[in-house]
Amino acid sequence: MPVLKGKELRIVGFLCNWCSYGGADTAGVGRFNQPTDLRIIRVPCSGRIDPLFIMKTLLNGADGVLVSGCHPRDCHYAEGNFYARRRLEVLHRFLPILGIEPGRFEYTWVSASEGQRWQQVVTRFTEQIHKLGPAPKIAGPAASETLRQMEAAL
Amino acid sequence: MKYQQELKDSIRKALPGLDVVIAWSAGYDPLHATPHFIRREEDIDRLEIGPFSVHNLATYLPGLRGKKVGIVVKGCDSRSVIELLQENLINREEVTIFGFPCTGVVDQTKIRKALGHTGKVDFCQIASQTVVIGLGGEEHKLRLSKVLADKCFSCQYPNALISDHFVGEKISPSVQTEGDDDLEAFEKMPMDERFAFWQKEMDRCIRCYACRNACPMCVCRDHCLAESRDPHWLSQEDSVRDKWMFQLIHAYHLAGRCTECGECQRACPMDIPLLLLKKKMNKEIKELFQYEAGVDPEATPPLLSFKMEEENINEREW
Amino acid sequence: MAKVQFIKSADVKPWLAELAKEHRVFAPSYDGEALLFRPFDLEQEIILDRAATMPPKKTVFPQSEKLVDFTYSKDPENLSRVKIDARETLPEGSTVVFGSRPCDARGFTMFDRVYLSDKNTDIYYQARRKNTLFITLACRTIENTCFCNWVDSDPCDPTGSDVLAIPMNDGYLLESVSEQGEKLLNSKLLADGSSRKVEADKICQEIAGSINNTKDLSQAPAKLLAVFDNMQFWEEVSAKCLSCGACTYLCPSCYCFNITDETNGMKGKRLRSWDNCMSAQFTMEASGHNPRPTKAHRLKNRVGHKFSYYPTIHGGVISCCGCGRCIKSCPAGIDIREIVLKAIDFEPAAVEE
Amino acid sequence: MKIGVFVCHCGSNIEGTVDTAAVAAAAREFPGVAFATDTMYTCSEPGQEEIVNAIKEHQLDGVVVASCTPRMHEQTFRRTVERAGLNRYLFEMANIREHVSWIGKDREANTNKATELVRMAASKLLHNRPLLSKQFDINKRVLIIGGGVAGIQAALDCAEGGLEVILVEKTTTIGGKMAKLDKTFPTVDCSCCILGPRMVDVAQHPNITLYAYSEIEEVSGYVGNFEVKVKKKATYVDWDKCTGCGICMTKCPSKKATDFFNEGIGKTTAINIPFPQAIPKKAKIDANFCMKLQKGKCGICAKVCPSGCIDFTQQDEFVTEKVGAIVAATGFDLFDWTVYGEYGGGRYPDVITSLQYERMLSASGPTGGHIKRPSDGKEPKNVVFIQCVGSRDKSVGRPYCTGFCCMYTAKQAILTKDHLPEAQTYVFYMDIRATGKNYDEFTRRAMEEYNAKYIRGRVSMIYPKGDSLLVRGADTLMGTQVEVDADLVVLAVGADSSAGAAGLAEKLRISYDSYGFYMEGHPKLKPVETNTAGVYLAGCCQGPKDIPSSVAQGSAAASKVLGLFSKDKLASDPQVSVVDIKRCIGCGKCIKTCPFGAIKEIDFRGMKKAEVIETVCQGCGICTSTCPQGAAQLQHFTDNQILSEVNALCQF
Amino acid sequence: MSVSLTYAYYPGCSSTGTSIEYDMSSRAICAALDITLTDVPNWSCCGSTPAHTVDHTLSSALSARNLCQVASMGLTAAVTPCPSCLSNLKTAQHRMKNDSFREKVSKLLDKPADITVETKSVLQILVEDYGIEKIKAKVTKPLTGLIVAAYYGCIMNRPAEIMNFDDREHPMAMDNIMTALGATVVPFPLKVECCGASFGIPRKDVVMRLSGKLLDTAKEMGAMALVTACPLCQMNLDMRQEQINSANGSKHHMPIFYFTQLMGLAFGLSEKELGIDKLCVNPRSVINALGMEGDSKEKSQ
Repeated sequence: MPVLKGKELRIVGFLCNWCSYGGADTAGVGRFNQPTDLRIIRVPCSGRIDPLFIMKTLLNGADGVLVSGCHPRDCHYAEGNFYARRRLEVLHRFLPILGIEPGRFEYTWVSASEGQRWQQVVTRFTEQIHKLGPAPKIAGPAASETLRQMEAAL
Repeated sequence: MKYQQELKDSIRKALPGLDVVIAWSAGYDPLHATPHFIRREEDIDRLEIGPFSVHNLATYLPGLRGKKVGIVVKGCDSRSVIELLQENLINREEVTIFGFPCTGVVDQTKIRKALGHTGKVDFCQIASQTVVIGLGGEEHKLRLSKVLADKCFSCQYPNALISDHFVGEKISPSVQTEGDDDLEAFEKMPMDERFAFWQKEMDRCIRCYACRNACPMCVCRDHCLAESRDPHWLSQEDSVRDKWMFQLIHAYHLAGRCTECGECQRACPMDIPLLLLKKKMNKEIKELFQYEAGVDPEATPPLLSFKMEEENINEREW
Repeated sequence: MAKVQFIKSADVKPWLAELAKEHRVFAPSYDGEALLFRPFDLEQEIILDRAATMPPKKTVFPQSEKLVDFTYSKDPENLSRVKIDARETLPEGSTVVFGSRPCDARGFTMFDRVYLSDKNTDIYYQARRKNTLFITLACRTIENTCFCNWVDSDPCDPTGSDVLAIPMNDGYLLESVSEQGEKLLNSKLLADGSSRKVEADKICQEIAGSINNTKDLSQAPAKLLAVFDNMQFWEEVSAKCLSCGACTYLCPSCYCFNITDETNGMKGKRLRSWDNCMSAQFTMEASGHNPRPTKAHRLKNRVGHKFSYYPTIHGGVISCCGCGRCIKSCPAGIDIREIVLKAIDFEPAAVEE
Repeated sequence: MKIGVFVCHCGSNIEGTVDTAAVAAAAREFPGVAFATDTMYTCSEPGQEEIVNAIKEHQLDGVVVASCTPRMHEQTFRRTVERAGLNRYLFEMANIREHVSWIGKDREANTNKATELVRMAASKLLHNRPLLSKQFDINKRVLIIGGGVAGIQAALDCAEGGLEVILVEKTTTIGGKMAKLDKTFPTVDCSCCILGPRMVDVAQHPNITLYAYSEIEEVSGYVGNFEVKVKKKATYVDWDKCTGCGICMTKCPSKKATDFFNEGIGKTTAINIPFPQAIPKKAKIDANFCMKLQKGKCGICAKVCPSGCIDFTQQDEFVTEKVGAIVAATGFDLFDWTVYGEYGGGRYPDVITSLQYERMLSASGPTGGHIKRPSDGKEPKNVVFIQCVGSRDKSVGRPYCTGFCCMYTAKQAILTKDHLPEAQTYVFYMDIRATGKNYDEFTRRAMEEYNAKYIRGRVSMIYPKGDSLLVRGADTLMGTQVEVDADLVVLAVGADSSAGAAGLAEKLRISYDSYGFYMEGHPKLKPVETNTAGVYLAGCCQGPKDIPSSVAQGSAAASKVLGLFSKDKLASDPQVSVVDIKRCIGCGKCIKTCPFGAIKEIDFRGMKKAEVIETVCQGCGICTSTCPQGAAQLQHFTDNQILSEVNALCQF
Repeated sequence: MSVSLTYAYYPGCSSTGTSIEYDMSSRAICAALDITLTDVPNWSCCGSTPAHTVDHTLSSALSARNLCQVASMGLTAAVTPCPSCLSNLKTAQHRMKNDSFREKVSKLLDKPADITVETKSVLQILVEDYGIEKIKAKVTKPLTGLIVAAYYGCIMNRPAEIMNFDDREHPMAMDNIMTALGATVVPFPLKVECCGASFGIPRKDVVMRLSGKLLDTAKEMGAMALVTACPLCQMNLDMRQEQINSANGSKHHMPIFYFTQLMGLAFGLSEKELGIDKLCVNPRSVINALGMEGDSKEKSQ
């Protein structure tokens, strides 16, 4: 499904159920206006977020990925965000080698009570992605793509 | 190689207690060696170690669990053995390790690049720092340092880090800096060029998975995500997206486990510079956690552990 | 009578440019450190003095191809009634491959016996095969891994090609092999080459003289069957195999494939992609049972199929064209010649006195 | 799968900025969707009926509701689809209220976003599988942490309900803050007289085991089967023998020990029983002040003790208790008001806290109920009360209202007049918050009958002037500065979360807000639950509250525990991880990373494999993201389920 | 371990006039303590009173100009005796954390505004970088018997989030120094109260009331003298002390020292180089009471 042309970019969020998803709810309850680009995928814990999901999302053409979990020490599962922090930090530092702006992926911690903070995070991240513009897209299936181009040329 | 005879003797002594000893022997032409499985006394004579002993034989170990296996390792290979031990993928008591001081192995791609092609090599002699190759009746001289694998220039572990039998004198790590740091150069490229680079490189991938199967740390083997439908991470389409994604899976799954043996890149029939991804991952792991894989069998890979307060992860300003 | 033309080395690229107006033209050029058959491009250097890393297999048998596009549509009155509209996606247009080697071109004849048989016709293969023309270059250099002469071929073998090009010192002698091939030889850039035919034949003889000694593989089918149940034999020869697909994917005569469907939303496609018998998944059954559970079983199949089972049902033709890529590109340096010879030489341990 | 999609208007909450009919129309085109409609209030009785009917009429085998957050109504709708015969996990929610309609005004963008959220939910639903829970036994014992009034109430209610109760108290006596109070508002009856009998009940109840001077060391397990390690701190007194006679206190030569119970008003002996009504009435030696423990000389208490219970070699002791539920009732601590440099930061002895004042008012306190200035023991003439010290003050990081200070300040003003009829009281306040039953009347009485001078404004500075203190503040009603000569200043210090609250929360795996107060399950609907099953809250640990509210919450927590234990078995949450034994290569990475020890290594036909212990697994999914070959899959959040959401969003 | 401390020194305008003794004594004691002060070349006004009330950008640009000068010296820390200057420098730095504000300032400066220089007061470097213990060790003539009240003024520590020094309501830096010098420090509850500051010109009555209260309280607490760290405070209390007396009917004769002057005395420096003679309220009796008879030269004057 296409993004709203000219208005939105494709931003995907992975949020832990206990803190950040709740924080996003709190922002909603507080009617804290936010940009509409973000689509949230709910997962039980930031520890569930395999960094490969983020790579997959970016390779699938997303313009930005935002991950948010409980603040360190506040994880509902005690340790999930500690693992997540290491893995996501590694990912964040790895992305530039692929030619993907590291700013297309951010991770942060937002608690269930931090509605206002969530609003700020979403707004700031969306602005950051709009500043970066649409992500470079991977060309379609290699060989067939070449053939298609050649056919078009003929 | 100086210590070859000593090594053969050592293996000859140990062989009766072992099912197989993995080493190298001459390959299909003077420029190649091949893994050599020694089962019988007479197999020992064919053993050869030297600059063509490129293969990381540790790759075979997990598949031989339950057998008494001897293995000859270069320093870099021994790190893979340590890593496998650390992850309980092999049992220490089942493995007998033969170490020797390694002075470096050649990179076939470099030779090929230097000579144009190496299809018809008649002979190859390596004397001190010079490689003499006979090719289609002509003789070519190459400086050894021009054709050594990149990893050998920065090698800090030329002697096996773990061994039951070590032949020869231990040598000190090289301090040469001749190998060019491709990662550093690559990281100077603009983002869009890097992105384009990988698209171009991954385009020629044929999904043979030699990179994966040659990797000693790719222990999932028959259960790799690459061909699985549940979970269904990749399609079988010949698309850069899927092929690239696989390399990211590979690189990420090796984070904190990869010893940079370079087998992925060496095995790649299409010469895709896959090691670059792993080097980058290792660089970040090292910076973040001061961790190097394959050095300590008792260590825990950094992504399987955590600290409540991480020294080097600044809480995101977000 | 075959048409014989001559082209000067310098005219090769202009000629290909001419051909590219009508056909997709592929020629060997470097992509990174790999020498591949890539879409012809005037800017790109064409490399003809060495064998390509990969045969031009993709031109006729793509690594993955879309067989069918399908779309689901719903009955607005009853949303659970779903219609599927499936559309075959047959390839169109014609292709010329320049610079393939005799072994490369001959590889497709192994495909033909399977995909274009009396019983079965693979329409996707057929569509590409008949529209792909090979201008094959006879080999002047015989590499260490070459063994086409073992499998009833030679460095000037025109089988499977449409034009055979013989490299001369100042250019190439182009000899049409097929009718379609003859049509390619009408360019003004070409001159009549009949006068140089004798010279060319001499070159071919020279090449034939320089090739490695041949081996007699006529016993291979029977001998390989004889060691079929000898798992120890196969375990030993496969010990260093890594179970990757480099050998099969680089093989000009390996033709196995897998079919998968990929759906996204209401649209989907059916893909045919290369498969390889070295992979554990190759014979994995839905129950989880695998009749070829180990790499020994799998390597046995690869060698057995090429040198025994295929020849048995296809009039003795060995399904290997001797290009040697499986040897050259094997990360573990497995040499298929060695395995076949070992099987031929294998003497079962005497059971009785 | 035949999916039904229900797009809720939520009155105008969603419909106001989302075209729900358009969302439903778009949903009809999604794979698997066999029915889609928009409804006014999906969660209402008729709304739920509509779902049930649609499931039956269209033979639906999966349902998507696009409405509010799943944290609100996921359970509701799961029960709904269950009523219609579907497995509860064949249901997905799209949050188009909190995440869409309430945060954006652009109707086009909102409608598009809502449609995509429904598409994601439907895509995931296609990969959902029915999940069934397993039954397991419950250990019907309850642990109550904290022996203040809330904990006492919870303990007594649970014990009366027939449960075995383990009550753990950090200090040597239960009673908490309430035991320190002189009188309670608005009835002005004796705090200790109403609490004392309840404390005695705790001591005497056969179902209650009390561990005083003990702390929680470690908590493991899960609802129904927690295992708790309790640290019994060394008191150097064998409590089995101690009779509480108090002879040791009379003879102890170390008389400068900090008197914690009396909030540091006065000193006490190194061996000490905090107050006459203490439960348990047992002595404890304060090692910091005991000469024997510090210098190895003395030991007088051991000599005089008639029961021979002094044991200078005593060590901390650990006991392990198995319980099925836990109530946290750890109370609060006073905010550290010394950060207010303008109030002297603790340098002026005659600036004291309200709780110190309570001890001073109490007949059993260190002054015997006489109001005396700490500096010189004189009776004060002018007593100034300053409210909101550490409450409603962003500058010290405490923006919240403690809520009960207005009332006790009024009470203290009244009591001051009772004790010292000549005294004049002043109260600096920001607003009067007297919202309870008879509360406002009470503050009125303080002003009208007891002549307390209420000044609306904050105090900017206190400084000594001769013998007295000059209190300078604003009178915002008059618009002037005021200066009051005070003999004694009483600060109504706000409530802070209890010291150590965060550490305990981490052990209990519950969350807390930025001030350290524990987070309830839902601010409206789950005031005593936490997000960890089997852990409940009572009293001020959840947020500052007065005595009746704390007692009510104690009872509420007890009723939750009794409710939980009314079943003989509990059903496990089937949202747990499962290892595909065929894919598992036995590398043990999941075992290493599981925070709950919920994965064990098993031997399967001679191969090492991992296996999940269902009842221990909490469903975090760390194993799933750790397993390189995807063999461990968290049910309901499998790789394929999350990938289907990703693919629904991004496949261009 | 001794690391020599080096700072860029920003004297501020008043140091060339009304508070020249503060400047003199600051330089003198820093020299005595081996603290190197290098004057900011070609320094200008910090943007104080005239500018900061009418135009924030201009005011910040003036401060930023001086900070750029510091950066060009290759130094990373600047020090000033005057809390008002410090307040302006720090406020400018605080405002320039906002990118768009910084751009505006940079435009006025015609070069990018520096945001790296650290700014501190002389008092702050003495207690934070040098250390009370080391100051104590330098005392050769302890001020035994001197009873002082330390008066910080209202902007030395506030707003706390910008000044980021000591306790905003109950600073102790000068108290501790005075104690280290051997003086007795009385608790002075009004240590961060306002002296009336610049109201000395438009609303003298305000200064009379506020500064009068400071003097009253100091006397009440038993202080023989007040010690200050701010040119404006010192001026109001010292120069206007007679005006205060006549307006309030009081009879104060209370010397108002800069803390640096007292430090100098305790280090055995000459009264001349500390500018003791520049004070309006004659401190002679207080100094004499310490057993310091003053410079012989001065005596002859």
